[in-house]
Amino acid sequence: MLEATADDDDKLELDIEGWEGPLDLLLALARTQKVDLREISILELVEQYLAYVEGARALKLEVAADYLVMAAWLAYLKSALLLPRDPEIEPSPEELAMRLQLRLERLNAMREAGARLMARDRMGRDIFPRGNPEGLRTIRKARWQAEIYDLIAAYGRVSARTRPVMHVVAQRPVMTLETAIQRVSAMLGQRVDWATIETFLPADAAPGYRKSALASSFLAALELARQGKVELRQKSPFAPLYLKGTA
Amino acid sequence: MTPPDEVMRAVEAVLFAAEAPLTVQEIGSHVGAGDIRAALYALADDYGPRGINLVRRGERWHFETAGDMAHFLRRDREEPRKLSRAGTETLAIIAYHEPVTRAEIESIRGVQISKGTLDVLMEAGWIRPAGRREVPGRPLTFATTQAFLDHFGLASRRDLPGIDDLRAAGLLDPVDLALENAVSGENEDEVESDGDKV
Amino acid sequence: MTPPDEVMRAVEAVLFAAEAPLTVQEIGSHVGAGDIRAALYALADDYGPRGINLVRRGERWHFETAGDMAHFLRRDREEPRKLSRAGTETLAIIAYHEPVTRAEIESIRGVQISKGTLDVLMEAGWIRPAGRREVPGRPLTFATTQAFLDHFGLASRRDLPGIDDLRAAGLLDPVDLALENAVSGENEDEVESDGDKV
Repeated sequence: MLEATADDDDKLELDIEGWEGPLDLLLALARTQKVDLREISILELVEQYLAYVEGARALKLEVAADYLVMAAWLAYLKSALLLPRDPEIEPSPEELAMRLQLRLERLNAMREAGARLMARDRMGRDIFPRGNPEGLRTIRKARWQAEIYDLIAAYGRVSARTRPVMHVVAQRPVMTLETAIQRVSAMLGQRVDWATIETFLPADAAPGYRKSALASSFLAALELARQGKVELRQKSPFAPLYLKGTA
Repeated sequence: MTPPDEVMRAVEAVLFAAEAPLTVQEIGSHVGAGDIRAALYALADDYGPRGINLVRRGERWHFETAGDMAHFLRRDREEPRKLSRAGTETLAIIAYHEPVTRAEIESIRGVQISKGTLDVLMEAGWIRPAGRREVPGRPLTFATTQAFLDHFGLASRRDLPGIDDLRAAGLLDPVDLALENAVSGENEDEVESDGDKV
Repeated sequence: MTPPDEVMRAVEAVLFAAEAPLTVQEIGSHVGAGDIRAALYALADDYGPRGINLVRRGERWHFETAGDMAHFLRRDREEPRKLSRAGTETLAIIAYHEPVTRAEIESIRGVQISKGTLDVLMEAGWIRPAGRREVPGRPLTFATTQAFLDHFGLASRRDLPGIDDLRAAGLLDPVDLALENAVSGENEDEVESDGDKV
């Protein structure tokens, strides 16, 4: 296919758009020499290329910039190869020529490899997989996991969440006002002297209950004072509060 | 298995690549000349003892995997998964209150349960439908299974800790009080015992 | 063709039912115990002369129709879209040189590659990005895929047509390296003959 294009002189003359860059054009021209790429004459190739580009310009075809850059470089290479050697110039024109030849060889190798690859028996064109496979199935099953503690804790959590009122009342250590009035009245009857309100509280009460008892007993003291059953005495705000029965 | 001749090879390839079972005529239109029918019977013989069989269904022929190979084509894979919070709570309520209806579970949880939650518990084999309650609407009730007892290492449901045990373990603390205790710290025990006294 | 044993039958059935090529490990996960690899090689032998072949593509195995059956199967199938010349060359360069950067591809082809070229190859599933090269600019490299091996019927990259000859001839080496070798090595002959020609 590629050869056909390269051998077709008319097309070679006219169709610059068909080339995949200047190296591609050079390779096509090199193949017209009908020798192994290692044997080609670089000088002849340069002539062919320059003539081709000139021909395209004569036909007023637009020649892309990279083709012109290659043409300029090849013109330089040609003169360097023809002129007497200047050992000062590095790299030597021979090395440049060889570099070009190596590049053409590599491009050619890949072009042929590509063609051989495409000519293989290809899946979906020459070779076919099974048309109607049953398919393999993987059935994922969850193995559910939970620990007994999780279960019990969950039940505790649910119970706590749905019966909060009952528990809050039951758990809160409170001395009611009625209890305090009874307690304080009873204790006043047994005492004759002034005593701080703290001495009216339950002796071994836990801190939470003690606070409640203090508040209730204070209210009880105020209520009993209103009824004229107790006298209250306090020197200053937050100073100890003393109680004494009136009877 | 005899070495296949060219007609057999062609029939084999055509049937293999076909997207649906083919009639003798259809096979012939691909393969061209040759005794298609003879090739089919020879192939069916060849494949008889193999993991793949050539079979005729009505007028059509196709390859299929041998019937006794079915269990290799399906692979079960178990993946451990932790039960969600909703799942655990629902399971706990069923265990403590069985038999219990969905509406009752929701009323105890104080939250609606999604259908998936009961499905998961059913899939795990831990709960089962346990008859209908004879009230309007005849709702289905749920109860736990033997697999449930096995999984949680219980001899019977009576082995589940009772309400008093839960309270003693602090598992019944109302959320707000539990929080208070956690914050104040030292009086945790006292509050508990005082509560009982009051 | 030896009568198949049970592992062979199972491997045969699993590969036959599979929708894509499978690794030895994947086959094993369905088949369970047994020497999967030995069964695969025995099966590949069994199927060698048939219209269906068992083949290895990279690390995966599958059944496919034999190459010489193509003419029976091609009819009324759409030809896959033809790859452009640029696409074909670029694919060949990637396959024979991988991993390879875009700049290296361009240097071999002597022309810039349009963005579309790599896209088409990527879309076909034949090439993939294969990490960055640790040089200034950290350019991305490209390599071929499992699907590339599948499509072109290659057991591995070593089966690429002519790759050994190309490597031996130094045609897969960069130009600079080849030039160095040519100059340092058999340069006497080369230079002289070149000189003559020029």
